[in-house]
Amino acid sequence: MNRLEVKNLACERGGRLLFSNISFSLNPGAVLVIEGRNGAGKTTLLRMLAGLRSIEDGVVSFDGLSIEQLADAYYQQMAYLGHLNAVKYDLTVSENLKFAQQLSTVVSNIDDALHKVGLDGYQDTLSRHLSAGQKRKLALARLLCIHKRLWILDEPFTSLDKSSIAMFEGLIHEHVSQGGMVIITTHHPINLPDSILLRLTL
Amino acid sequence: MSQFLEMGGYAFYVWSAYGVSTLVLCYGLLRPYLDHKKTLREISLKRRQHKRDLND
Amino acid sequence: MIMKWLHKFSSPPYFYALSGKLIKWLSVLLVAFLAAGLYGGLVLAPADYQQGDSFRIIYVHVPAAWMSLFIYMVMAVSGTIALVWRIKLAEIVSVCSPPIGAGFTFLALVTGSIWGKPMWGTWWVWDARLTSELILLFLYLGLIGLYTAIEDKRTASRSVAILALVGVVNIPIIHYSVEWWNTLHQGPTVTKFDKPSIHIDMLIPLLNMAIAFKLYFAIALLMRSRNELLQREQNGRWVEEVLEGK
Amino acid sequence: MHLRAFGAVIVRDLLLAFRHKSELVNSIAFFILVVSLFPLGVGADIALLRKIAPGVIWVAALLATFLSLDQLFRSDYEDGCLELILMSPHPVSLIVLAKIMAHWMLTGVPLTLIAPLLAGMYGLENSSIAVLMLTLLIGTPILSLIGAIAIALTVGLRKGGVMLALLILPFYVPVLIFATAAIDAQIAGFPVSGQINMLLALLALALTLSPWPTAVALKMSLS
Repeated sequence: MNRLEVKNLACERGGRLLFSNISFSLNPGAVLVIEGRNGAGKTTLLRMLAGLRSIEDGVVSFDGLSIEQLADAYYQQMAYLGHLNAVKYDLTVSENLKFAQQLSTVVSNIDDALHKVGLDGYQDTLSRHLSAGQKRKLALARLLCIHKRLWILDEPFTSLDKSSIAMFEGLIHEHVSQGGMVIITTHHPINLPDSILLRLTL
Repeated sequence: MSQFLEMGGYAFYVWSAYGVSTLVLCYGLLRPYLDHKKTLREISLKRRQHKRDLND
Repeated sequence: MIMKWLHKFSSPPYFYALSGKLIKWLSVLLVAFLAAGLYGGLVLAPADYQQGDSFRIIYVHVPAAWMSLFIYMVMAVSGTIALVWRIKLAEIVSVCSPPIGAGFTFLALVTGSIWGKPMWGTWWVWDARLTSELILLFLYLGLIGLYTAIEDKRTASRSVAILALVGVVNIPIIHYSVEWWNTLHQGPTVTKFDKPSIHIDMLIPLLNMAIAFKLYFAIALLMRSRNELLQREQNGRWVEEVLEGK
Repeated sequence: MHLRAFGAVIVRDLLLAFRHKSELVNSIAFFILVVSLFPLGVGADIALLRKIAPGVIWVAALLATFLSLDQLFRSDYEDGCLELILMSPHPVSLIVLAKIMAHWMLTGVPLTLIAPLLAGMYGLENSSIAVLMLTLLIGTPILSLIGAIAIALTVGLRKGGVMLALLILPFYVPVLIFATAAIDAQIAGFPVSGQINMLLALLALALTLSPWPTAVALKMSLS
C-alpha cells in the first residue's frame, strides 16, 4: 500500500537550522498543504521529498523503502512541479508533452490533458508564444498526461487566474479521489473538502 | 662556514630553492593559524550579538 | 572495536580537542626530522660528481613532488569515503587537502626549474616530470576554484570529491602520455632528469625530508580541518566551551 | 524501455539545435577562425605550417568542442528541464550519455567534416588528412564526454562558473598527445595503428567512466 512516510527530517542551510524533526505520513486520497512564511524552507522541504536535494538527517520512505533505495522506481510514482515550468520554448506544446511522455512509463492522451487544462487547439503553437499563465497550464497538463500517483507541487497557482485555479483544484480533487496523493505549498486559500486536507506548518 | 654557504658555486640556486621552500611551507602553517584565530573571533562576535538580540 | 573508535574519533568536539594535542606532538617530530634531513642533505651528503652541490636541491624538490601526488591520493580516497559513506570528517579532510597539495606542487615546480637552470641554462624545460607537475598544479587550482565558487559547503565538498575522483583516474594516464610524448619529441638526450646515482649518505636525508614533509602535511591538514569544523558547526553547543577555553 | 528515452533525448536535442541554428554555427566558426588565424601570426612558410598543422588544428578543435559544451546543460538548467530529466524513471547517466552523443553529433561531426578543408590550407597531403579525420572522429567524443563532467559540476554556478570548467582541460592532454602524434607519424610515413589504438582505448574509458560522475555532479548542482 503506497504511503509516503517522513521521519524527523531536518535541514540546515548556511549554518542555520531551517527546520527539524518534521514527521508525517501521507496516505492515498489525501492532500497535504504545507504552510509557512517566506524563507521557512517550504521549497527546500519539497525538493527533499522529491529527491532533488540530498537528505542529511531523517528518512523519507515510500512504500516502506527509503527514496534513495527506490531511486528510479520512486520517480515512476512521483511527479514534481517547481517554480520553473520545465517547458522548452523552441518546442511546440505537443512536442513538450510528447517528450515528457517518452521519459515516463504510464501515459495517457495528450489532447485530453490539454482539453482539461483549457489549452485545446494549442497543440502546434511554439511554447515561446504562450502567456505565463498558459505556460503554467502546459506544465500542469504534463502532470495529467504522465500518470504519477504522488504529485509534489510548489506554488502551482502562480500566474494563474481565478477560473484556472478553480479548474486546477478540481483536477487535484479528481486525482486524489482516484487514489492519488498531493503535497502542495501555496499562498492562495485552497477550497477542497476538509476531509481530504492535511496541514503542516513550518 | 663560508665554504658551506658557497655551495660549490651554486649558492644562488641552492639557497633560492630553500628560501622559496621555507616561504611556502611557513605560509602553509601561518595561514591556517591566522584563519583559526579569525574564525574564533567571528563566532564569539556572532554569539554575543545573538545573545543581545535575544534579550532585547 | 575499530568502528567504535572511528565513531568516537569523528565526533566533532572529540576531534577538535584531540587534533589540538596531536598538532603539538607532531610539530616536535617535524622539527626533529627536518633538522636531521637538512643537516644530512646540506652538510653530510657528498657533492654529486656531475652536478656538484646544486644536486642538494633534490632534498626539497623530490619530497615535494612525492607529496603533491600523495596528497592528491589522500584527497581522492577521503573524498570517495565522504561521497559514499557520508562521513563528515572524511569530507573535511578532502576539502582541506587541495590548498596544501597545491603548495607542494608549486614548490616542486619552482625548485625543479631552479635545479634545471644550472644544468641547461633555461628556467623551464619541457621535461616529462616537470610537465606532469605543471598539469597537476592546474588540477589542484581547479579543485580549489570549484570549492570556493560553490556557496553551500556540503555540495561544494561533494563536487570537489567528484572532480578529485575523476582526477585520480586521469593522473596516471596523463603522466604516461606526457612521458611518452617526452620520449617522442626530445629523443634520447643525455640531460635525462633522473636522480643522480643515489649513494647511501644521500638517501638517508632524502627519506628524513620525505617523512618531515608528511608530518608537515598532517599538521597543516589538522589545523585546516579544525578551522573548517569550527565554521561548519558554529551553532553547536561544544563550540561554546571552546570559546570559553580560548 | 530505457532505449526509447535515450532516443527521445537525442531527437529532442537535435530538434532544438536545428531550431536554434546560431549555437551550431558558433563552434564551427570558432574552429575555422582559430585555425586560419595562425598562419597570419606564424607566417605562410608551408614547411613550418605543415609541421605545426596537427597541433594547431587539434587544439582549435579541442577548444571549439569545449566552448560549445557549455550549452549542454545550461539551457535545460535554466528552464527547469534538467530537473525533469533527473526525475525520470531512467538512469540519469544513460540520459546524460544521450545528451553528450547529441552534442557530439552537433559539434564533433561537423568539425571532423570541415577539418580537411583547413588541413589543405596547411599543405597536408591526403593520407595525413585521412588520419586527421580519423583522430578527430575518435577524439571529439572523448572531449565531449570528459568536458561534460566539468560542465555538470559548474552548471549551477552564476559567477565565472564557465571559466572554472576550463580547468578540466588538463584531462584533454592524453587525447591531444596521441591524436597529434598519430598525424605526425603519418606525415613521417610511420604506421599509426599504435596511437589510434590508444585513442580507441581512451574512448572506451571515457564512454564507460564519465557518464556516472556527470550524473552525480548534476544532482550536486541541483541540490
